[in-house]
Amino acid sequence: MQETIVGAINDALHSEMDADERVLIFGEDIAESGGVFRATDGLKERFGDDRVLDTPLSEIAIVGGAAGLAMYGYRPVAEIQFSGFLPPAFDQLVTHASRIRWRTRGEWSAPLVIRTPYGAGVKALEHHSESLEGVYGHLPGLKVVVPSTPRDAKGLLTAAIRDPDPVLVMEPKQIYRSFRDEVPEESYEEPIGEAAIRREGSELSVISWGAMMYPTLQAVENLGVDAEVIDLRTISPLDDETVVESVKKTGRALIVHEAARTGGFGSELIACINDRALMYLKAPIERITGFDVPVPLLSMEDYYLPNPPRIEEGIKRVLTA
Amino acid sequence: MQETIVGAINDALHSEMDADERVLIFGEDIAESGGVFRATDGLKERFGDDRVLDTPLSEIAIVGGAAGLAMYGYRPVAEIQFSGFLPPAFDQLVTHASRIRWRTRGEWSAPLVIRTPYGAGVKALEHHSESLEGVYGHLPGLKVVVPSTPRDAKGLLTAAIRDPDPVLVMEPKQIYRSFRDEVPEESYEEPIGEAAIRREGSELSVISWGAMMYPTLQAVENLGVDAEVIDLRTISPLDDETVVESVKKTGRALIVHEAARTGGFGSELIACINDRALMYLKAPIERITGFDVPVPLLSMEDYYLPNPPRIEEGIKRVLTA
Amino acid sequence: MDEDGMYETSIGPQSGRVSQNDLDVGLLQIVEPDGSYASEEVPALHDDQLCDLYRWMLLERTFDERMVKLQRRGELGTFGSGYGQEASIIGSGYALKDEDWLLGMGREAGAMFLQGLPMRDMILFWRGIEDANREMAKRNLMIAISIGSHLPLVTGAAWGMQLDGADSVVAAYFGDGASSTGAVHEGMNFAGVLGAPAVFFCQNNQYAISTPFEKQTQARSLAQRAVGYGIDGIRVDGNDVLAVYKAMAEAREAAQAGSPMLVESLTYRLGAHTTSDDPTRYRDRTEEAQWKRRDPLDRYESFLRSEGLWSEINHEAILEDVNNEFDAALQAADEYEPRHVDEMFDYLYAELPPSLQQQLVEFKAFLEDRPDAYDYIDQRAKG
Amino acid sequence: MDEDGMYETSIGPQSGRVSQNDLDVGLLQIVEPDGSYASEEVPALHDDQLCDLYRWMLLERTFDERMVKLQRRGELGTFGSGYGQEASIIGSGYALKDEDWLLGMGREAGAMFLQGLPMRDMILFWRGIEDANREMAKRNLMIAISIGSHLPLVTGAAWGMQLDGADSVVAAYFGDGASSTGAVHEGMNFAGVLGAPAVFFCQNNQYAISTPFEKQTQARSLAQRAVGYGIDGIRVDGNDVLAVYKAMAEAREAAQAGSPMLVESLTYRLGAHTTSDDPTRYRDRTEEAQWKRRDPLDRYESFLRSEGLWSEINHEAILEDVNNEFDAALQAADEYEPRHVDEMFDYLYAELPPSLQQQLVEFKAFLEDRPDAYDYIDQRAKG
Ligand SMILES: Cc1ncc(C[n+]2csc(CCOP(=O)(O)OP(=O)(O)O)c2C)c(N)n1
Ligand SMILES: Cc1ncc(C[n+]2csc(CCOP(=O)(O)OP(=O)(O)O)c2C)c(N)n1
Ligand SMILES: [Mg+2]
Ligand SMILES: [Mg+2]
Repeated sequence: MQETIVGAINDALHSEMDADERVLIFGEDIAESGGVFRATDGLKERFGDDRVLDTPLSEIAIVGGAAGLAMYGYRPVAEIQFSGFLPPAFDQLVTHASRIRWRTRGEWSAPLVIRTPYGAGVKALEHHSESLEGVYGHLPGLKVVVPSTPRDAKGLLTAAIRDPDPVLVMEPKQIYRSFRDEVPEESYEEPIGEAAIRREGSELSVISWGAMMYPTLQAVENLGVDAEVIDLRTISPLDDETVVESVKKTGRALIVHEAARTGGFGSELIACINDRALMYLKAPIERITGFDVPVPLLSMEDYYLPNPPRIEEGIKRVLTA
Repeated sequence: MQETIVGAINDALHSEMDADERVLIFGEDIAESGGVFRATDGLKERFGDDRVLDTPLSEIAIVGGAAGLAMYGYRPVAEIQFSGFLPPAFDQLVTHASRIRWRTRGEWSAPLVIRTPYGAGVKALEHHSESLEGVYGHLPGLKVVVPSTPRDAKGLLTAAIRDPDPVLVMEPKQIYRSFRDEVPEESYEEPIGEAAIRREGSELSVISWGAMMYPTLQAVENLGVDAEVIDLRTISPLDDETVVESVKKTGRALIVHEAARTGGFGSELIACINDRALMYLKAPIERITGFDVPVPLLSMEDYYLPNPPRIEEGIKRVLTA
Repeated sequence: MDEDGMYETSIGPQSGRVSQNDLDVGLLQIVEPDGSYASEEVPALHDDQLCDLYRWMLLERTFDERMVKLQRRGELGTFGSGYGQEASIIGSGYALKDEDWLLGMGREAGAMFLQGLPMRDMILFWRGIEDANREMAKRNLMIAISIGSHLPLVTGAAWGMQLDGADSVVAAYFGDGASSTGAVHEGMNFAGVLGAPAVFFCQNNQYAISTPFEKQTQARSLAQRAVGYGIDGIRVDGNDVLAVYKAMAEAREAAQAGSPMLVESLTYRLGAHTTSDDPTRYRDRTEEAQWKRRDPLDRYESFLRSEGLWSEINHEAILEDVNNEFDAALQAADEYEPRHVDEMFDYLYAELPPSLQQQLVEFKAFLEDRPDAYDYIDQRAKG
Repeated sequence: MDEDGMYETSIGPQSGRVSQNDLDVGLLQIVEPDGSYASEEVPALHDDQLCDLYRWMLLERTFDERMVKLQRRGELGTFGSGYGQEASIIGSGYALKDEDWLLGMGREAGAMFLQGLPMRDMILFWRGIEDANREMAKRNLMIAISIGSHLPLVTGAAWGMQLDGADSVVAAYFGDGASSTGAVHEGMNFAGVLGAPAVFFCQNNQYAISTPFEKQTQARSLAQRAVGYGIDGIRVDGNDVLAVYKAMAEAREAAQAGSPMLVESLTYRLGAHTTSDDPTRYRDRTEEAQWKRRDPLDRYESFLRSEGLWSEINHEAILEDVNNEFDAALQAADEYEPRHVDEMFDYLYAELPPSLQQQLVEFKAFLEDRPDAYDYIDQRAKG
């Protein structure tokens, strides 16, 4: 069937709730109104109040509550309405969700999923546009995935729900509905921890994730270069193998992400390439990223976001250095 | 005078409170009892209840309250008892403290200081040993400093208090009292944003900060290599100049930090070196860091922490690669 | 019960049990829904002030209507209207003084106008133009988009006023949804301990987006939460502008004297949460109709009529004035100079660190080289 | 006041004002400080259970004493004693059932022993040995070191029980200090909305390290905070083991029936916060002495004497038993297998990701190569 990303998410939630009655979903405005992005539309009608619940405006209680439910044996899938509102619950991730299994030596576990729309480009208010995957990717015990296609959105969310450990699913809301693509009707998992090669190539490796995949692919096309384009898909645990093998082949790399540059996840990719493929590098790795500033308010956000021309210039620099 | 790090901090607080009556300090147990590490000893007696205050157990209110006071014109220096208890207030850093000046286009500012003891090695309980400087260093608008000597502790804290913007001072508690060193009696600033070269050398550059400076220096000494040892001192804004110049000279680099490896601040240093000195590199940059796990409980923490033999092996690899 | 008084407040029930049934909070009303009132309860305001309140409520309503229309024409990002809450917004704002601070959440435009914010800047705010926030700060105003997150700032700023011995208070504007956040709890409790001059003004408009108050908390009122902080609370009919004014004035005075207070203003959001929201998905028309009958402007009109002041009100003239003001504000907003790339970097620090300087320089050079980048940058909607 | 009942609870005062003075929470006591009590108030416990309570309190006290000594000998990292809070810890723990969960903060050892935790594991816990936490989890116990952070987990787990229709509750143990955190607020409010079977048991021991209760909040009791969540609270004399038992049993029953409750147990920490703390820096001896006179064991002894049960208690024999148990536990703890490097990586994920596997392999190879690294790794203190 042809689905948008948000449709694919809705589909995955339907299937997994159907398949496993321990799965329940909750968050702000997800039940009665189907979610501010309609990602949870129809679920309350289908699965009832017990399994689809509107919570108070309480991010700490949502994330911590999910951890408690998961410890007890449920499979909670909680929504944080925008990723900019996950920071109030940061402590629940650091202190509990990510380390329940570790702390209790496997006696308990916390198979929870936090879904949250992230990233800029939808002309929303302050704090609605951030990308802190670098922060969450630094927390041991927490898995972090970022789908960029409807197929991956369904498959990765399905995998996240079935995963025995906590998974943060960061959903690129800019492209929630920007296109439809073929999505299998039956359920399936896309493996967490595996990057996807979107386009094979030999001249350079271009690595990106989330909404930035599309300006990236467009820049590659505009330039007509023979780039290998990698969609990271998972931030943690990182598939450094795919990245490193590609760079060994091409000898050149460019990373595109919308988060701030300094301390962003791009630096970890560079560090991995340094570790295992330094001697293959023919040029410094380029990063095309957000600037080291807060995401500007909506009138300026398109200055902030990487766009095809910026990416093209980056590619040219990598190719000519 | 000869001072420990914690003594130097206490000294800086005394001087700055003396010099500027807008400076006030607060936090849990900092007034009546002088702080769990005695960093604020004697201040309440000297400056009174209005300027030295015990707060409720409320990290959100401490950090957010500091931001509010700073917006209003005060110079709050708040203590978070252990850095493991800063995550509850993460949102106040991300959402407010770091962007008051930016949000209000310079009309307001938030010259607050958060002091917090960080790092492992004191045999404390869970959550008392983390190092999240990589996370805080990724937040635009927030400065992050990490002194490793009594002199820097006084000078950097003084600079932080006088700084017109918010500064997080991460104090390496493992070495709070492990040695004394000469500290000028009068007040002075150590510049925020400048690394210090602890030892000049030509064979490789070794970069570290906080408590890890000492095993690092010891490893260098044990091996008798001609290493240039850099104490980063400031995480944000990063002094990439000093790092890059050193690596251009030596062609080899090793980074030592106790935070988890993946997404730790070491990766940003590697990315900077990649940006500006890749072609000078004779070998991959090595990272000797904590593992990608939560800091173990006290019985195991010394497995986790980088030690001189681990650092020595790293140096050897860098030198022979 | 014990000689040294350590078990204080222990003269209560032997069971030590407490429940919300032990506490009937009541409701401050001056003008009842049917329009009746006791004259001696009416706050001591001059006739022109009484008329002024109406004018401001009408301004709030008109501003909201115009903004919603503007958004429908694609000239704003989104907008959150105060429709239905005019008495709550204006009654409270009218009780504040010039030197007071107001840190809010966006649904209190009129209270900000009362503090001197030009309409233009509220339009700029909803267009996502950074300078709007500067204009707010100039008048000691701020909007916090992260719900509830500003309460600790409120307490901090109020603490500053206390230390300064200032003649002012900080008013926190927030909603029923916000009351569930940890930040609101910590901010209020700390203010209580400090005795800081803060007024916590909670507009309980029955909804946090789609979530009704009954799902927000089991508590029957938010005013009763004050008890848990040892501060005082007032529950006021938020559709009765005189009652809100009185509650806020009382709270302001108490706060200034060192007793922060929590005011719960019981009202109803008659419009959508924001222009992106569709309330038919989660509430029924009969409820809306019920509250429509409690329209704050209608109620106050009946009061003014009873007082013989309605004749002083030239409804059409006010509307015309407000619309003219809005037209001028909109024109000023439209003329607002175009965005410039430096703005992204400006003011992040007192002094831009070298690496950021470099990012800016490189980006500007890029824009010179690749003017086609503007195809992606050019503003899609106005603002 | 209004035809459709939307302004509910509005039959209260016209002023809408509410303050803690409107609510006298009272205090549940069964045995008064002077030892008097009304027989009909005594919970229906068998004589051997009544004696058992004493035995457990003495166990708590003895365990705490032994642990403090152990720490002084350098055989523990640090330790937080329950000295003075024995009635609060044991009375509450005694009311829990086997299937109940208990998520605490460390100052409730005896309640965990009551749930079946071996003493050995509490020693291991304070030695920072990971397996202690496994043994706790096996018995549905957990200690959260980050104060207050566990309350949302409590609510979540209780919600799970509710969905399961389980015959159990989750008991949250936390302190007066914790009550100021946002996590506690959100956890309790959400539990109220859910009607989840959670009991929030707050040991108000008057201090959070050095911070006295008066600086923690302006509220006169924490029990009254329940009102703000629309749940019920009980304020109980925490030095009266029978009263605490009764309060907790009552709260447990209500929680199971879908009404979560907050119990404030008013007690006093007679010892230091932990072995790293020195209370003389922040409180005076006369206060300690006052509370020493309310020693929970003494009070309960006088009750047992009045009931003619004291003769059943062989104090020396209990002490000997407990000390033997402690000796055995200590020996087991000492014999506990030495730490192994894998433990750091074990259980972080159900399946170790490749990069972590590699970190482990490399680290082991390093340890083989450089056995001198053990000079830095070898445990400095025991544990
Ligand atoms: C911390 C946080 N969580 C979620 C949101 C998304 N959000 C914006 S407004 C809102 C509801 C706010 O309700 P309330 O506090 O009652 O104010 P009202 O909108 O009714 O005036 C939500 C959930 C947010 N802005 N911040
Ligand atoms: C979030 C957090 N902040 C600070 C600390 C440090 N700390 C440990 S115990 C404690 C006081 C706790 O007081 P209370 O909740 O009353 O429990 P008590 O120790 O009195 O039993 C503090 C501040 C912590 N562990 N967690
Ligand atoms: Mg609301
Ligand atoms: Mg306490």
